Amino acid sequence: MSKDSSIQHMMSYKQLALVLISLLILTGVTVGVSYVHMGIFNVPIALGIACFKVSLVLLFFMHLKYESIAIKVSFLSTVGFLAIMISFTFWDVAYR
Amino acid sequence: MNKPIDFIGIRLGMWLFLYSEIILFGGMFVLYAAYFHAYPTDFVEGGRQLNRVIGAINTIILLLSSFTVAASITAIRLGSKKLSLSLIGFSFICGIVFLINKYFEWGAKFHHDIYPNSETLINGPPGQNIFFGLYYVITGLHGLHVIIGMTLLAISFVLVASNKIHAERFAMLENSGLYWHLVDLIWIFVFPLFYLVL
Amino acid sequence: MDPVLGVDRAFWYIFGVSLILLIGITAVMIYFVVRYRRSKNPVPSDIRGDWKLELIWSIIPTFIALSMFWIGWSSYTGLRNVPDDAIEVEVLGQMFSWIFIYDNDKETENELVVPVNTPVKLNIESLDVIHSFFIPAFRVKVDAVKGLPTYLTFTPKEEGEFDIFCAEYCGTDHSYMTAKLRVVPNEEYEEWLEEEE
Amino acid sequence: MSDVKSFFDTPAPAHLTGIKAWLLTHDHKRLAIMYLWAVMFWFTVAIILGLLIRIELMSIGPTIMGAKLYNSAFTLHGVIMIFLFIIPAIPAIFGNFILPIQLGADDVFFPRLNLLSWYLYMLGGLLAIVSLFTGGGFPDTGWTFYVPFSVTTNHSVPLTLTAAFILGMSSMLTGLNFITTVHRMRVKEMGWMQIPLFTWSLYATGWVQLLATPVISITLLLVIFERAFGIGLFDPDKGGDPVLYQHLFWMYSHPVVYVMILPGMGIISEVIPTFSRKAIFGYKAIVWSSMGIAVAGSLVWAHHMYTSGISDTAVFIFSLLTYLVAIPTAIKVFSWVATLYKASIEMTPPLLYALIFIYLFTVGGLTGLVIGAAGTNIHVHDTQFIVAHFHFTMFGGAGFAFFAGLHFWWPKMFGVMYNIKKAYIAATLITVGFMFHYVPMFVLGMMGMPRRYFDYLPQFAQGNALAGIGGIIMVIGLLLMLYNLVMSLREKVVAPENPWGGVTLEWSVPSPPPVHNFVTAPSVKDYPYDFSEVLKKAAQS
Repeated sequence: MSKDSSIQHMMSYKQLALVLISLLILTGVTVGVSYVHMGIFNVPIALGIACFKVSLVLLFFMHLKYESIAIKVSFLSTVGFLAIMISFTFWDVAYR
Repeated sequence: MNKPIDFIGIRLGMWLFLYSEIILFGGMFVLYAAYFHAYPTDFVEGGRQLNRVIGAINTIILLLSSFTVAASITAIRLGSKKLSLSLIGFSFICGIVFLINKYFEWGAKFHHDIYPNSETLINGPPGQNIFFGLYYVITGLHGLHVIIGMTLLAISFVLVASNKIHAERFAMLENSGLYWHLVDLIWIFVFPLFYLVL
Repeated sequence: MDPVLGVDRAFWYIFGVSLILLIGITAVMIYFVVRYRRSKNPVPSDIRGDWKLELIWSIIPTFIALSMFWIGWSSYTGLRNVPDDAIEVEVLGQMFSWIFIYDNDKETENELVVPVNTPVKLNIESLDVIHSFFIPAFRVKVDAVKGLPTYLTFTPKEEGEFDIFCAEYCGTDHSYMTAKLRVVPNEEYEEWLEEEE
Repeated sequence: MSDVKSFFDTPAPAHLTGIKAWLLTHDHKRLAIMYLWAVMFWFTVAIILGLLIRIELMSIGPTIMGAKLYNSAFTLHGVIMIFLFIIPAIPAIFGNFILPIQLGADDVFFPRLNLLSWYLYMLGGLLAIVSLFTGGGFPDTGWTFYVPFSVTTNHSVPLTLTAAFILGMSSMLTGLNFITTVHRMRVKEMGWMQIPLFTWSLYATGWVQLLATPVISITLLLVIFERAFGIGLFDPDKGGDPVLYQHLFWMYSHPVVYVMILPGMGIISEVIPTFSRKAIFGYKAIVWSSMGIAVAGSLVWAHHMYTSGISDTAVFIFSLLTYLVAIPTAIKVFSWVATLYKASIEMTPPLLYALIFIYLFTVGGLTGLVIGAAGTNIHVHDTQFIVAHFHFTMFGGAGFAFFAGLHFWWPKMFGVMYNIKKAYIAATLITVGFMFHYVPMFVLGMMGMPRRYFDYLPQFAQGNALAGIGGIIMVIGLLLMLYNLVMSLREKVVAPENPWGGVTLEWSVPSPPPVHNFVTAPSVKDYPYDFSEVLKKAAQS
């Protein structure tokens, strides 16, 4: 098997720390926002922030950014399948 | 045959396994979405009864431990075994603290007669029962994953200490790390969905 | 159009097309196997594909499939549309019998009586596990689920006795959870409805 | 034959001896053989259960058992056939044995995980047996475990659920192993479009196993929790929605239909070109249709639920999507038939099974169109029609493909040839019995006889009697087939390295293969079904 360069990639302490700080800030934001009542918009905002946090963890803590295309594509397919599971169920429950 | 170890393949295998874990929790999120649609007000009411502060503290604990696990990989690759060991150890302790928090949180709820099949839930509004049912199942399964993750970290700790994991060969630590991050990922969604609904 | 007729038409259409396809595929396959057997044709031709042919046999089935979908869907809407003048009967499924409750609170077990040429709407729910209310003669079936009331509708065109089955497995005596549907003349129905048990 | 020691004589890891050389082996071929015996055991058990069910139905009223026993019998028949036979059969036996060799590898990527999968499989089977004799009696829910019945019945359900959970895990890990193997273990020269079609189909299957199985895991867990703690997530009295259970259940159980059939299609795609001595027609179309089936198959689960009270919108969308799955399947069937055109066909047992597969599977697929359409589905849903339909696809399809694979790779796996004549007789008996067994069920279903019925009204008597007779003929055929294969191990008629003139890599290694599969480095052709060398050899002799 060919030696892939991605295995050599390494996150520096500084990069990791930056990611951690952003994550903590985002946690603060999401808790703060939850005290503000915006009616229907609360859910998408909370989930949007969660998605952003998750992306940070995935890309940097879990190295997804530096992984091979196979892992990236398959990860997106998994998320796609999850989205189908949730959204297609709504064809039923939302129109019942 | 003496072939070089294929680290990429091992990582690919681990990622595939993580996908299955994501879908496992995905099944729960399908239920959450459908029931949230059916009982929005009860879910908001239920969310108010959970302690945001404990939830936020647990989030921070998991984020911190995720960072230390990621840093421990960097440390082992730079050759500082001691630092790596203490970082893994710290992550493990974070896991314990998380579980203790969870224990008190569940305990408080039990104390208020809120647990599966309790009088309060059965006689209360159905949406409330569903909300707490999902809460117990999801956080319970998540707690189980925390324990599995801690086991993996503990094994990695021993392997690092005995020099089985070193700068050239750290797939086991990397995979334990990936698993630990997954536990974190799920919590990042659980936190707003249960503690911060609306 | 009569919903039963609509469903039957869909059946005939799909069965007809399927039969043609099945006979075609099988005949061609058997012909090839006999015609190109090794003793007759020792040297095969190296054919690896033909994108034009492949395109054709992807597109034509797509249209056939869509036409089947459409005829199936339109017959389904026929089954689901309730005529305005339908009489309503409540139906409750339980282990292991069907209970029918009429407007005037008359209750029967395992016997549904309806007047001929009048649309009927049955409101169906279950008292315990899932059952399924099935009248083969009218091509209707719907699950009885506790907490999820549903309905089905049919219009009997002739008098007679028809079978009602439970089609969703519900326990030991599942196969004995049958009932009778009696379609009677209008006057007889009115008389029966007022009758005391 | 070459003087290479076969894997039967070489333990892996090398220091193991005796029974340990089997129970602790990492060798994919030994594991395949171990799966083979376990799967065959369960297959026989389930056949006998199926036969008992049909004999019971041959006359009205209790014939040989009561309603309770009957309900347990069909539950067990379903659970065993699905979780212990047809899901693992092709991937775990032929996948394990053939996939690494077709890729030019010496084993799967995670050999120890492979062993773990086998133990999980055995544990699941063991739990299934234990569940019979503990708790409130044989499980009686049907293999679908629909709530609320599965939560309320006092029979031994949780243990059966745990067994299914563990078996799911085993199948998922096998899928994971295969995907990684295909990605990382191919010989260097083999590009994606040089992978043999059997391996391609297993790759597509692997994804379905990996992504769909966790859904059933969580669903079964939830039912176990329901029974243990009374949470009420599916209990209408406590605010739950039983139909959501069905969504989750079919989210797995529909895709898993493709776990059963895709590997079978892979076998057919190997068998037909081999005995035609001709390239498969439309290699790429078959590859893409495999992936297309895997994807589209994950979008259509609610077509099992048209009558369950789901919204009409959902019926519309899921019915439409269902028809999309029909197209890649049709492409495959057309390609197989087209492969026979201007071929040089040699009739053999595997080819006979493959041809019967095409016929039976086409019937199964076409009757699937009746069930996919919304209006017609309502009438035949949950009737004998459905039973006949899925036996045509699962047994006539996946089952016959499995038999084709058995007869195709048996000489490779054991190095012995079975009795060809007996194999033909068995195939004929099975097919004749099959038609008499299942065709009456189509008619019964159209007449309105529901499935899972212990007893029935007089108008259904004739069809059921006929189906019973067909079933008996079929079982005789099946037993003859198994007997013939097992006897070949005793009679030891040695099979050559390449008895059929196959061109994929497994035919270039000795039969049975040595422990590291390849004596000389495998050579990969530009096109996996290039028969020019086989033809040259045939012309010389």
